Order: sequence, then structure tokens, then C-alpha cells
Amino acid sequence: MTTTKSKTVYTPVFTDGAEYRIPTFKLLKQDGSLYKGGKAPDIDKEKALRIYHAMVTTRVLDERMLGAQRQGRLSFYMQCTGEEAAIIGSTAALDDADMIMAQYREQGALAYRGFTIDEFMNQLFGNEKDYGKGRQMPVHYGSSKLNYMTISSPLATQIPQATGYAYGQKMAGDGHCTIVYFGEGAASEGDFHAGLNMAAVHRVPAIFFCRNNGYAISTPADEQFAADGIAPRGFGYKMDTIRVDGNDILAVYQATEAARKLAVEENRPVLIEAMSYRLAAHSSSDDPSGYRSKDEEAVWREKDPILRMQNWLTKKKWWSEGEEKELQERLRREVLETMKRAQKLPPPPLETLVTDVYDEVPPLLSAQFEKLKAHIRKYPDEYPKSAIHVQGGA
Amino acid sequence: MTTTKSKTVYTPVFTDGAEYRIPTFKLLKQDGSLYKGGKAPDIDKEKALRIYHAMVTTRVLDERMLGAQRQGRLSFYMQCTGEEAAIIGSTAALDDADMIMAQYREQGALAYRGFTIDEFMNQLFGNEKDYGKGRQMPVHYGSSKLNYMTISSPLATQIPQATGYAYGQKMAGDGHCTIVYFGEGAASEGDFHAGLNMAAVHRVPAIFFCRNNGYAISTPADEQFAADGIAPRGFGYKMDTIRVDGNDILAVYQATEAARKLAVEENRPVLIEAMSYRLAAHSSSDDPSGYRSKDEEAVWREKDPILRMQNWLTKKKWWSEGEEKELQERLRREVLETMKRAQKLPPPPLETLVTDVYDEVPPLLSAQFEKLKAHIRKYPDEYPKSAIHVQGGA
Amino acid sequence: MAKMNMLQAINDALDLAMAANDKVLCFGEDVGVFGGVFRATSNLQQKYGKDRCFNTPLVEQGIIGFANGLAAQGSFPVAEIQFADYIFPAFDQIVNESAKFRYRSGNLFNVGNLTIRTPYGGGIAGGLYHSQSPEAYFAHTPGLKIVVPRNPHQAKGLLLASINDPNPTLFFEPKRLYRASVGEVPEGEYQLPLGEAEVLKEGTDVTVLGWGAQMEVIDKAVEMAEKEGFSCEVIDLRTILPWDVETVAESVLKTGRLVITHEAPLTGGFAGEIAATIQERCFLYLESPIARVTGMDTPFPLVLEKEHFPNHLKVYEAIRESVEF
Amino acid sequence: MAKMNMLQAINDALDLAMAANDKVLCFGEDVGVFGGVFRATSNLQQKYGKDRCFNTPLVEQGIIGFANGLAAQGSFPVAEIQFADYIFPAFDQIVNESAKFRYRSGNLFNVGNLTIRTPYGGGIAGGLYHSQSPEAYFAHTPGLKIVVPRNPHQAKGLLLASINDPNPTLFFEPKRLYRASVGEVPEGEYQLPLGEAEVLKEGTDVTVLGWGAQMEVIDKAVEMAEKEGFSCEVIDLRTILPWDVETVAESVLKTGRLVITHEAPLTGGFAGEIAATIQERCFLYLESPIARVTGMDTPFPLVLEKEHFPNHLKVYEAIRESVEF
Ligand SMILES: Cc1ncc(C[n+]2csc(CCOP(=O)(O)OP(=O)(O)O)c2C)c(N)n1
Ligand SMILES: Cc1ncc(C[n+]2csc(CCOP(=O)(O)OP(=O)(O)O)c2C)c(N)n1
Ligand SMILES: [Mg+2]
Ligand SMILES: [Mg+2]
Repeated sequence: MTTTKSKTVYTPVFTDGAEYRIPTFKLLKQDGSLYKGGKAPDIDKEKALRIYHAMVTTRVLDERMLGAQRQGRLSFYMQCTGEEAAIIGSTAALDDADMIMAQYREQGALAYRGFTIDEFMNQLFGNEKDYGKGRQMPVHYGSSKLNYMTISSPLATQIPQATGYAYGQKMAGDGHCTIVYFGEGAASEGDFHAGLNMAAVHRVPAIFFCRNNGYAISTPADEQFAADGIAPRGFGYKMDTIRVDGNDILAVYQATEAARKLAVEENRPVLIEAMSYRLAAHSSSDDPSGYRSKDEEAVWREKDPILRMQNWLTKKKWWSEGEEKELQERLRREVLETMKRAQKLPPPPLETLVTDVYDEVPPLLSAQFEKLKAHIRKYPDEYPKSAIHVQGGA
Repeated sequence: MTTTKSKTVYTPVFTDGAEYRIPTFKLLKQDGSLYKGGKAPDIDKEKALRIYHAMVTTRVLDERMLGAQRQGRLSFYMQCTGEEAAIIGSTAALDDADMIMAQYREQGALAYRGFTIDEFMNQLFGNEKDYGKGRQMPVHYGSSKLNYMTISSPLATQIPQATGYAYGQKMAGDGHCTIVYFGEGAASEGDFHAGLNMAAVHRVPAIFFCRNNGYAISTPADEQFAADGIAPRGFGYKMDTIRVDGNDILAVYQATEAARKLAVEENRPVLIEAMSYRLAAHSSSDDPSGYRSKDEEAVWREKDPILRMQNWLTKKKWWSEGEEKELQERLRREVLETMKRAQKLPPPPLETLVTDVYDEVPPLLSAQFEKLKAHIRKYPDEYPKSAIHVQGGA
Repeated sequence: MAKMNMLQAINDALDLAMAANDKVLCFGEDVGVFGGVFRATSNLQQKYGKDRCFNTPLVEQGIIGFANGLAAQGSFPVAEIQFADYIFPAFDQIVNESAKFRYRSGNLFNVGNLTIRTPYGGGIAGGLYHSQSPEAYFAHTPGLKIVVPRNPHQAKGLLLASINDPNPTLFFEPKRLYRASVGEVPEGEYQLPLGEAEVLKEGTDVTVLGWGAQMEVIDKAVEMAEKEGFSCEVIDLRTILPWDVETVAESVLKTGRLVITHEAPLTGGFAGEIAATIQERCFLYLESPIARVTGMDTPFPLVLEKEHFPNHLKVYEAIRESVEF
Repeated sequence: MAKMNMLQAINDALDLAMAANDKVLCFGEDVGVFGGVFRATSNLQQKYGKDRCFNTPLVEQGIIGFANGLAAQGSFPVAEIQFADYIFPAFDQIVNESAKFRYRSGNLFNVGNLTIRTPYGGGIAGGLYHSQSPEAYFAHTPGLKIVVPRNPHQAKGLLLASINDPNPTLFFEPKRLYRASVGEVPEGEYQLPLGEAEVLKEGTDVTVLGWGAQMEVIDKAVEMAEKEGFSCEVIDLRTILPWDVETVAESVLKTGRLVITHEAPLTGGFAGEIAATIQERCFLYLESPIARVTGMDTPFPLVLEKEHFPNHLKVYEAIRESVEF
């Protein structure tokens, strides 16, 4: 039972916590200099460039693939433009063996971990090399090698799953943790409440990383919750909580690094709220002009996290204009070439329709599959992708 | 989008809100005197006695019916012993036309509103006069006349429903609000998060009344959440929140009265956490000796809310030992007599099996019912309760 | 009469319902100023105000919980679930609450005013989570009504009937047809009956039964079959629960054969319920086994969606096999 | 061999599983020190520690979400849902997540180690919310296995098989039999096969099929029927998904008649799926319509529970009608 050690009052005073505001942690100004009193985390040049490279890769990929979608080469795409620092800064502060459970807008984390452009493309085009076997929509990446759980569309389901995954890590005693990303919109789901409360009770090494980018599709954050962001919810779970400028690569990195220490060394789960903005449309199916102004977007374009990091690198003399130009060009070329390659690869074979439902195909499904094959043999022209897989066979 | 007006910090400081404790509001000491600095709410003698009467009725009913269950006269029962002040004090602070959406342990609210012993018994025995037509387990009361929503066993489902109900009241502009009761265990459900967040966003006249009684069946509150109770969650929703001594009838009353003002006059939903203790077993199926000590229970028995109110009444000279004795005896007699009456009434007629599934019985169900009747006619001895309803019929 | 696509017909129905009764409220994720991701609620906020048409937080269990409460209070909530694939977090509120509200209270309270709208079905390259047809998950739940329209005219009339029906109603909208299906729609208010299947075409050899977007597939298949000389009777079930056994049984008593098709997987799909009932009702009249043409027993795929789909060729083959049995 | 009731057999299975593999974890509401409201997890916390057997907060969607994550990580979660009536808040985690985890990831990840235990069924005066049999709600979901044992011996062997099976498994425990069903149970570890129905009694006139607590009802009905001279073949389906079509079809090809019984309501119940499949497989051999004896299409009642219940008399009548058709 709760033994409340709270003090007593004799008049009924209501509080909504407004007087207790959670501050925002920042280190890096837009011009690349540090705030007074701020101390940059311990990032060496190699790591800094790995981070920066992942950020630029993500931006270039996003731009090109949205273009490809507009040209009809791709059915769907989602950009993470504006949120690269939040995503990559946090992933970079982890061990590469820590588990990542993402929402869908975290391709930057994969880029940082070393997912190749080829690997991105294979998923986007659902070809025979797609790890997901062409079963999910574009951007539903996954990599067991890189400890990146395959994306699932239903929102927030990954949050209590992360709690369970982290509990398993704690039991295994392997010194690893799980980071779980989610939007401020997804945080309204019941699964959010479940996942955070259970994490606090069961003391799991998990980092709950909320990307507060101001919108859930068309719904602005102030129609999503009345409170000052997501961070105040940490109180309700007694969870260590921090709010950070999501466009500030150094602050995100340092906060996540400290969070990881709490998680792994003390089994204290942490809630991080990264304040940022979804600069692009929600997805290639969306048009934000119906629900927000260009002016509002412009304010945030000034806070571009990639430029901010570039300014810092330049100040440190770790990066030059020439290198920037070369990187950009190389990446653009690579994306285009890889896209062409990926588009040409055949789709996954017909049998992937029925495998992986269970560990083995059960008899009834097997019978359905045989029937399908016979049907395709009868109408090969109607199923051009698959007809070659059924020729002659039983 | 969120415009965070929070201040900036340059070092990563984590907070779990521990330094910001929500105090407990109290007025009445166990001996019936007021705490220094406390001022009793404006309750006249008539109202005070109405409250007290409801509390004693509830206690007597609970004791007798648990006894009846032990004797095998009743299949199931749930007591609210120890929590009478929390429940009745809050209901009493409302308008009788305000909606009550309860969990299952709030029979006191019904007693206060004027549900008769007969009405209680009819439900408990599921006889032909039970408003619920004998369909639900004992204690699943409901009364449209008294604005008390019929109890539903699945926990926490009533919480977002209360938000919706209150939204409807706001739209109707009738000046009424909804109070929704739930346990600290039920507050772990996803529906809790949904209901409170939506209430804050849509500004509904609802009072979320958490009975923190220390246990959810065998699960102690500290295995339910890590935080200091439920109240800190109010911060996460930016909801006016107050914690109150749940065994203190005056504090509960005053807090709820103030909450109702916020709800009805300003459309500000309120979260009230009443600190109390489930003195009895969870239900007649439970035995707490498996998970908690008699000593722990004894501490709380000393804080009996009914005795506390009685002491206050006595001090005010509104109540005497003689009146107490008479009331107790009268109630015991009434409960026993009513029980006998209710037990003798026949069960609801056979057709109640199929009515109220829809507004009208659909054809397929009608056919199933005809088949059932024919079957019962064939085996009348096997269905003694219903055979009389099918005699001679089609 | 006006030419409309299905989205416009639905929008028109909502508009009329809101105009006629100011207790009708429309809400859900992004349904407010944006008008919903498919734009079914376009302009309703602008017309009826933010109090009557609004965005909710992103929480399906909350949307339906809220809607249940509103309905119990006497309002007429029309709640949108953005995709039928995302209705499952609200499963408890629908199956344990909406469906049982009236029964458990002995009719003291009910949520009969509730309507839940949600786009369902495949054919839009949506993969696992933007393609499901979950009607059968709900069809095991006495207390609910389940409605699926096949075209704009039906959509408007059935939606208005669902909103006005005194029982909680799930209204599944075939999103593949949202813009693709265009047709004449009467102006003003009209209602089409719930609980009644519609015989769209009479025939003598075989009954072909479906609902929603599958009716288009059936039309194509039947066209092929009739060319082969098979006379098909075509029925749109329209209401899945409680379903119209009589109309289907009467047809099968005549034709002696039944082919049922739906997009959802075979096992546990609603075609199973229909087949089980009809084999009992029409046992002595059946000339061939009742056939089901459905999605396969897998999650909904993406790249191989076409192979998975119960298309007109598969329905045609089933008709042929049924008649030639 | 030892004499045990079903709870003891389940407790024994959990104990053995935890002893054999320290990655097996048991959790849920009140399963810790208290051992669960039915005491199925008695002494497991005492024996294996609070880390491996523990109470969770009261949130079913969280319990299964947590279990999904644990299973993906490589642990063997055995999650308890206190009553099957309360599994619906976890519907999304089970149907959209557990069932589709492997497929959607191309087998990069899976939650095959997951087992969900939950008591189901009526007969304990539980009313609407302590009586439901929701197996059919899940049986429309490729990717899940669903298992229901009929007695202590089966419970132990099938539960151990479920825990070890590399697919997410729902294990429905007939709570009416928890203490009522007592029988000989082999000591130590053994597994009974999933996906295989069991022919309990051979016969020639009619096949009678059920699962879980209905097997007792069937036994009584068959006893009555055999007295009348009807020779019954009795089958326990045991695994609802994926179900054993072959064994059932083979039996019906022989007997020509099939009676199926379950507690859940008729419409959308799993008997419908079986009937639909068997009428197709055995069309030319069926001598009477396949009969379903089930709960009525209403929420589960309380006082009139007996009337609602598909008891042995109703099953007997169906057998008789089937044979005398
Ligand atoms: C359970 C569920 N409901 C609804 C959706 C549809 N949907 C996809 S993304 C989205 C908005 C998510 O917003 P947020 O969590 O803030 O993430 P962001 O897109 O801003 O990164 C919605 C409503 C979904 N995928 N899953
Ligand atoms: C959704 C759901 N899950 C589980 C249960 C079983 N159950 C009934 S009461 C209870 C404990 C509730 O505890 P709390 O909310 O603290 O209320 P209290 O009994 O202490 O008044 C549980 C687990 C239920 N009724 N509904
Ligand atoms: Mg967002
Ligand atoms: Mg409690």
C-alpha cells in the first residue's frame, strides 16, 4: 500500500502543476557556438562525422525518395526532415548493441547504425532482397543485425513492448538497454500509459524517447493534450525525465548518454522529450497547407538541426565547404544509382505469401497455396509477377 | 504546436517530480474535532444526517450481505468497508442530478441518493424486480432515476465514458457534471489515460475520483505504480488535482464541492485522489490473509470514517448514542426482512434472456428463443425456474 | 439526383444528419479542420463549429469510450476510426461495452445512438495495416449492428439509417471505392433498411453473395459466368449483423448453389457463418458444396496483394465449379 | 502418475517449465505472492523469485505488450489474463502484434515464445463478464495458435507444448473444471501435440465434436444417445487454430453426420467455420445438416444461465435429430 509521506494542508488547494515547469536542456546555438554555461559532450571527430554523415544521408534520402514518390516510382514515403538531430543524436549516444524500437520516422537511426542505401531501397521497393519480403509499406524497415526492430504501423504498440524487451535485457544481465521512439501523438494511446507505468514499476533499462514535433498528421499538439508537452507525465510514473531541444545534436546526445547510464547502471527508465518540428508533410499522402501556415514552418526552418551541427563542425574545423559539397553529391548519386538497381530487382517469390505466418506453413494454408498456384497457372497473364514461380510445378 | 515557455538549462538535469509532493487535504481528526486552520464546509444538520445515515446503511448492508454470502444465500458480494466517507462525502457534495459512473464498490453513493434496501436486494438476488433483470452478478447496481450508471465489470471502461457523458452535459448546457469513481488499480488501464487526457483537452465538466485504497485484489499499490499515488498524474494532463484524506468526510465533501464548481462553472475537469484503505477482503471470493498482515489492517481500523463522522456529529450535538442504537437496529432488521422478501421473489421471466440485446429481438434470436422454449417444454423438470413460462405457449 | 463519389455521399449524409439534429457530433483523429485523412468530414467543422466536429487525441479506445458515454447521455456520436486496422485498441469498448450496455442494465441505459465509421479493405497497396476487413471480428458480438455499403447511393442511405438506428452500429466503408465508385445519389434525407440483404440480380443456377467492395468483383465475375451461360443470382448482404438469413436462404432454395466472397481471411471469416447456416437451412436443396472465395489465411501482404486477393477470376472459377459440380 | 485437479496440473506444468528453462517467466495480475486469483501460479514466486514470477500493474494491453517485447528478446513469457472476458483490452497487441510479428518482419523477429493463459467459460454464476468463451474472436487471426484442454492430463501436456511451441499461443483454461476435473497426470515433463484433434471414442452414426469443458457435456449427451442405440464418434478438437481438418473430415466421411458444440454464441462462433469447411469437404457423404449446439446470440446471462447453456440435453437432442433426419 501507498504510505503517503506528503504534507498536510487544511484548505482545499488544487494544483495542475503549472507552477512546476520542466526546463529545456540546450547546448548548441544555431550559429554553432555553445550557450554560456554549456559544455559539449565528449564526442571525438570520428564520431562527430559519423553522426553528421548519417544526418546528411537521411536528408538526402528523404528528399530524393519524396521526389521518387512524386514521380510515381514509389507508392509511399515518410520524411524525417527537421528531426535528424533528435533521432541520430540519441542513437549515437547508445551502444550499437542496444535495441531500437522506432515508430516510423527514425530512418536516421538506421543510417547511423550502418544500414546501407541498398538496404533502404530494397525495403522501399519491396523487392526480393527486402528483409521484410515485400510485405509492408515503404519505410517499415527492420534489421536484426543492427538491433533495429521492424517497424509496425499501429501506433504506440512498441512502447510496452520496449518495456518487456528491456526487462529481458535486465534478466539477461547483458548491460544493454532499449530505446523506444514515439511521437507526441502516439503518446495519447493507452499503450503509452501501460508501457511507462510498467517500466517504472519493474525498473527496466529503457529510454522512452518522445519526438514532440508539434503535429500528429493534421492535429496540433494543443489538440492532443492540454499540458506543457509530454515531459510532465514523467511525474505521474516517478520516472527520471528530461526535456531537450530536439534540434540540438549536442544536447540530445548528452541527455541520452546520461539517460543510458541511469538505465543500464541503475535500472532506472528515463523519459526524454525532444522538442522539434515536423518540417515536411506527415507523409507523401499529406498536404500540410490545409492545417498550418508557411510562416509557422519558416520559423522552424531557421532552426535546421543539420545546419546547426554543420556550423559547429565548421567552427571546430572538422568540416569544410568542399567536403560538404562532395558528400552531398556523392550521396545524391548513390541514392539515384541504388534506386535504379533496387527497382529492377524482382519481387519476392510467390511462396513468401504464406511463409512466416507460422514457423511452418500449416496444412490448410498449404492447401490454399496449392490452389492459388493452380489458379495462376490457369491465368498466367493476370499474375505477371508470379507466373514464373508456378511454371510446371505441382 | 506546443510553444514551450519553459526555461532553458545548460546541464542535463533529470527530474522525477519527487521534490514536488502533492499535499493531503484534511479537516477532521478521528476524535471529531477539526484540525487547526481547518474550516468545516457548510453542511446543515439535515444534510449531515442524510450523509451519516447513508454511511451506516452501507456498513450494515455490507456486514449483513457478506454474512448472507457466507451462509450461501448469495453467490457473491463486495463490501466498501472503510471507504464510506470517500464515496458518500463526494456524492453528497454533488447535485442529485449529476451523473455517477462508479466502479463497483460505491454502493454508498446509491444509498445516499435514496436507493432503497429493497432495490439493493432485488439486484443482489437477481429477482424479477431487479432493474438489471438478473443478468449481472451481485453489486452491479444501476438506477436511471438516481442518475447512477449501471456498473460494468471491465475495469476503467467507465472513465473515458464519463468524459463523453460530461461532454454531452456541457453541450446540453444543463449545468450538470459527471463524477467517475475508480480504484488506484484500475487507474493503470489504458482507458484511464484516454479518459483523463481527453477530458483535459475537451474541457468537460467531469470529476475523476480515485479511491486509492492501497490494493487491487492482492496487488499492493507499490506494485501498481512507482509514483506517490495517482495525484501526480494530474500534472501530465494539466488537470486541477487535489489529494484528500479519504476517511475524512468533511475534507472529501469540501474538495468535491470545490471540484464541482470548477467543473460546472469553468468546464475544468478535476482529479481527486482519496487516500483510504480497503478494510475488508476484495470480495467474498478473496482472503487477504494471503497477502497482508492483520497489523496493517489494525492501523486503518483506527481511522474508521464512520466513527470519525459520528464523533463530529456528537460534538455538534446532532447525534446521540440512543439514536445510533436505534438506527443500527432498525437497519439490521430492515435488511433482514427485505432480504427474505427479495429472496422469495421469482426470477425474471424467460424472455429476459433475449430482450435488450437490441431494441427489438432480431429474427435469428427470436428463432433461437422459440427453439429454447420448445426444448424446455420437453424437459420441464430440468428448467424449474422457466418451465412455467413456456406452458401451453407456441 | 446528383453524381457523387462515395466520399461525397458519406459527407452529404453526415452533413444532413448534423443539420437535422444538433445532437449529432462527428469526431475522431484529424476529422476537424482537416476533414479526415480521406476528407469524409470535410467542411463539417467549418459549418457546425468546433464543438460538434472535432479532432480527438490519438487514442482509439478513448474515442469509442468517449462515444459510448456521449451516446448514453443522449447525444448521437458518429465516431471515426481512421483505418479499420486501428479499431482493435477499441475492441474492448465496442465488444464489452457498446454491445452489452443495454442488456446489462436491463435497458435502463443504452448506447443505441452510437455510430462508428471506419474505412476498411485492400486494393490500395496498404499492406498489413491499411487493408484489413475486420467485420467478422465483430460479428460474433450480439448487440452490435454491422453495415457495409457497396456504392455512393447505398452509403448515404445506410449511413443515415445507421445514425438513426437505436442500436450501436459499425459502419465499414470500402476505402478502395471512396473515389472510384461514382453514381447517382438522391438529394436530401433518405434511409435504406438495416438488416435486409438486397437481391441485385435474379438468376437460377447459383447465388453469389458478398458485401461492400466485393460487389464490384462479383459483378465482373458474374459477367464472365453469364457469358458461359450460367444464370447467377447476385445478393448484397449489406448488413452483416444481424444478417438477413431469409433472403439468402430463399435464394439458395431456388438456385441450389451458393458462392460467398469476402476480402478477409477464410478461417473465421463471416462466409463461414453464412455457409454453416445455409447448409442447415437448405440441406436438401443444395446441389453443390457452398463455396467461399476469400483472402488467404495470412496477414495482408503488399507486393503480392493481387495474388492474395479474392478477385473476379477466383470468384468466376468458384461459380463455374459450383455449377459444374 | 498422480491424482491432480486441473489447477494443480497447470501449476505443475508451469513449475516444470520454469525449472527447465530460466528464461520462462510467469506474470499477470495477482499472479505473484498470491498465486493468481485461481491459484494457478501458487508458490512459483516463492520458488523462482520475484524476478521470474510477479504481479503486473492492472493493464491487459500492457501485460501483452510487455510479453510481446519479452518474447521478441528471447525470453519465454507466460502471461496470465485474469479472466478471458478481460482479454479484449489486449486485442490489438494480440491480433495486430503477436500474430503478425514474424510475417511483417520477414522472420527477422518473432514472438513465438509467447504463451497467454486465461480462464474462460461459464457455469460459475459469472454473468456477462466472468463467463465468456472468446476463442472465435481470435480464430480469425493467422499467426496465432489457440489451445483448449479438457482435463488435467491434457492441460499439463498441452500447456507445456504451448510454452515450447515456436508460435504465439493462446491457452484457454476451462475454469469450470479447475477444481471439478480431477484425474491421473503423469509426473515430469511431457508434451501433447498442438494442431491435432483427438478421437476419444469411435462410433458410426454421428460425429460429436467439441473442446474444453464442453467435452464433459458431450460425454453425458453421448451416454444418453448410446442408450438410444446411436453410435457416436467423439472428437476433442483441442487446437482451435490451426485446426485439424483431416481428423474431423475423416470421421464425418465415415459417420455422415456432425454435431458441433461450444459455449460461445452461435453467430460467428468457431462451429460455423468447422461446419462450412466440412460441408465442403464431405458434401457427398453428409446424411443430415451439420448441427451446432451453442450459447444463444445474447451476452452471457446470470440467473437464466442454465437456460442459455448448451447442456447435455440440447446436445443429445441435436444428436438425435441428426441421426433421425
Ligand atoms: C493505432 C493507430 N491509430 C492511427 C494511426 C494512423 N496514424 C499514422 S501516423 C499518425 C500520427 C502520429 O503522430 P505522432 O505520434 O505525433 O508522430 P509523427 O507523425 O508526428 O512523427 C496517425 C494518426 C496508426 N498508424 N495507428
Ligand atoms: C479489465 C479488467 N481486468 C481485470 C479485472 C479483475 N479485477 C476485478 S477488481 C480488480 C482489482 C481492482 O482494484 P482497484 O481498481 O484498486 O479497486 P478496488 O478493488 O481496490 O476498489 C481486478 C484485477 C476486471 N474486472 N477488469
Ligand atoms: Mg508528432
Ligand atoms: Mg484499490
